[in-house]
Amino acid sequence: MPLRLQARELACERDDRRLFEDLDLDIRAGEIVRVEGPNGSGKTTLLKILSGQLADYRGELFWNGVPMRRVRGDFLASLLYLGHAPGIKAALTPLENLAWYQALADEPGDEAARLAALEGVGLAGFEDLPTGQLSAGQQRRVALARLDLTPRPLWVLDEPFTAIDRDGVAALEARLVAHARSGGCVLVTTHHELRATDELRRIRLGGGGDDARH
Amino acid sequence: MAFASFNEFLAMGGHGPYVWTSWAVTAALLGGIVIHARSERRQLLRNLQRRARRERRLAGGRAPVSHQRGGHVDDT
Amino acid sequence: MPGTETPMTDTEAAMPFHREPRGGLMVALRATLKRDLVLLLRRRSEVLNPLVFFALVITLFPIGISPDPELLATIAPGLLWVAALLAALLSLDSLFRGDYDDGSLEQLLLTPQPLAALGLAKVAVHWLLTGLPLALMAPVLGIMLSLPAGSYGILALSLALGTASLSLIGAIGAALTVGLSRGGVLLSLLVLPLYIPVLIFGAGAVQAAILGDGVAAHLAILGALLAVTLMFAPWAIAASLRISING
Amino acid sequence: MWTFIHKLGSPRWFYAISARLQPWFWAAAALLLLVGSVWGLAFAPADYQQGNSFRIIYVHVPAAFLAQSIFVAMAVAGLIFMVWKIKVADMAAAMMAPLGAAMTFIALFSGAVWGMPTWGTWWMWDARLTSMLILLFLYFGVIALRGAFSSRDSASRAASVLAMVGVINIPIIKYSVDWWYTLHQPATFTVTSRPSMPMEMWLPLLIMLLGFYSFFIALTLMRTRSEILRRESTKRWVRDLAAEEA
Repeated sequence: MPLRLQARELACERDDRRLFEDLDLDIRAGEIVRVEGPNGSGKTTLLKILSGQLADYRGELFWNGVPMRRVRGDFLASLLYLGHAPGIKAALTPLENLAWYQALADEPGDEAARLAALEGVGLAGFEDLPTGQLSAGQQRRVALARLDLTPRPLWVLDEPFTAIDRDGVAALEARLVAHARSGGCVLVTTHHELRATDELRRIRLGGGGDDARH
Repeated sequence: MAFASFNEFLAMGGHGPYVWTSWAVTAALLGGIVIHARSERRQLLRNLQRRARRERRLAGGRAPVSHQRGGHVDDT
Repeated sequence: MPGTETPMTDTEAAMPFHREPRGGLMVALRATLKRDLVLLLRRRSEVLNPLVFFALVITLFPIGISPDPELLATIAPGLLWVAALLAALLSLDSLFRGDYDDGSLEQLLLTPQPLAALGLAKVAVHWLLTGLPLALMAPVLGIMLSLPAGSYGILALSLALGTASLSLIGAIGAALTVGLSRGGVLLSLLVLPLYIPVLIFGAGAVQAAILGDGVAAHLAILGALLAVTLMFAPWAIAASLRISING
Repeated sequence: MWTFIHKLGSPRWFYAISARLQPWFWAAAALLLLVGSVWGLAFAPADYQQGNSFRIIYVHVPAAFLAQSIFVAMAVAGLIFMVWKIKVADMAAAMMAPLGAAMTFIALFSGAVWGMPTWGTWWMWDARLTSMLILLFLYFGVIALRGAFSSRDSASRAASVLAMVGVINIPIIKYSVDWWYTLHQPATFTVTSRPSMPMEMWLPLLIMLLGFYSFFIALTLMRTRSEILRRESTKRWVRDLAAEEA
């Protein structure tokens, strides 16, 4: 599979604080990569760099063997990123929220697909309520519905399990594995311990012993 | 010389107060800026030296600690 | 190159999920316009507040200065313009704030579509729901300030043109300050000096209309200002949004 | 070319080279300002219209020139910082802003004081003074924006963008204010637009102008060096240097 995200000698320094340096990564199709590390070790920053949001790093990134700068548009078209904040508007209904993401992702506005995606995350019956009336977990599920709605090979998920109940966590974990098995690739940070599978790989950031510093 | 006497020079043909306040404020500001820049520099050097001394003491004869990798934050 | 594989030159190679872009920018733009319009219309107070503020400020002047119609008439063009400008400024802080807080802005940065264009769509909605209503409302307030007849049309037109520039310039400030918890006052400080040319030519147009001079030159300059801001502002907005989100 | 730019951009290299340049600029500034002041205050002939009050020109005009030049310099430094990621450029820009504001203040203050003997009032909405006032607000904006961010990297970028936006706007503001002024105050006497100045008046002005610019360069070099010490205080070479200069 030509799905491959590489980083060479990646280093990031924010306000004179070295988050990481000399980081070499090679992430391929069929992998779930969990980025681990204490608070403040730069997990979110690494995810932002690897999802092309942050340009403030040293080292080089390659997408399918080509320097990231040259294929940024192509890379973004294969990426689905979910950040700390779910990116869901409280005043819009789940359907409306998803419609916007569908359009941004260049998908045709197909209501059936949106309904199916919402049902897939257990939100059948909540489609037309303002999202603000849903619980935090349900709001995150709306965001997670994008995983099915806009199929993208590379998922970058920052703490996707936040606020999700136990059943939801199991379903999401199964979803990640299924995505990897079907040739996709998942990059994730989480405090939730992922079940060990063949697909799972770990990257550890930050030295030990300075957990409490930040 | 555009003035016949020193007093005339000070009077500036009746415009003395205006001319001299403008010039005085300018001179004071420029001077103040220079003094501030100098004291800022001295202060910075003092801080650096104080920190160097403290680190030497902490290191207790060992080689001075330079950088740690990872999420290291300086305490100062 | 790390790894052993030879660099791929053909990036369009068989990726399992890859599809050719379909609707492209227009679909994304239309969806963003629609979403922002729906959002603002659901929170009607955000649309109404600047209008009420505009009316209130205009009410203060006769009380603070004098109810004398003649006096009011001479200062009316400037008053109306300044008050409209402040009202437009008032609504700027929320332009990107909501999207910043709930993470949508992050997602906006990660679409394959140019951020400048999407930002422009958001600004367009802002103008449509603040600048344009302010322009339409101004003639009514003009009556209350005994604005001389014959200048009402120009007042509305100059405000409609001018507030478009104001929204664009203001959006740069809003984008720069969206990451700051108390960016409101700072936003005014950044943006107001940049508003001055628009104010000069906008109020000038109304004054010229009152004096019976030609207003074409004023309106042309307002249009030129709008063209220049349209050219530069979207890029500045995009750059500022990236800074605010990621530093 | 690239290596040269990055060498120039390295704080360490800049620190070394600026140490050698700095004394020359300080000397030039001191000399030019001294000569210019004595010449302008004591030797230049009085103006036939304004008498001796015109001697304010020797601080007003250089300050006004410098105020505008510093904003442009700040925007250029911001551009260099944004495009080539050269940190020294941003440090210099950060140090220029307060000086620029100070210069704008001097221009405004001397303009207002000059207004008293000329117009009989401390403040006139004269086109140039109004432009200067707006410039002062632009400086305040840049300084305030830089101070508002908790992350210095973000602050640097935001201030750079604002400086660039401002520099595009300065000519537009200037022209619109000029236009506005001529519309409202047709053909009054403006203090600073003088058709022809005799050489004896003009030369000291030029010397003062050069003196102000030398002062700006010298001070910016000095304060950028301080800023390097501040921002790079964890770097090894800075620590060694501090020990050396003890």
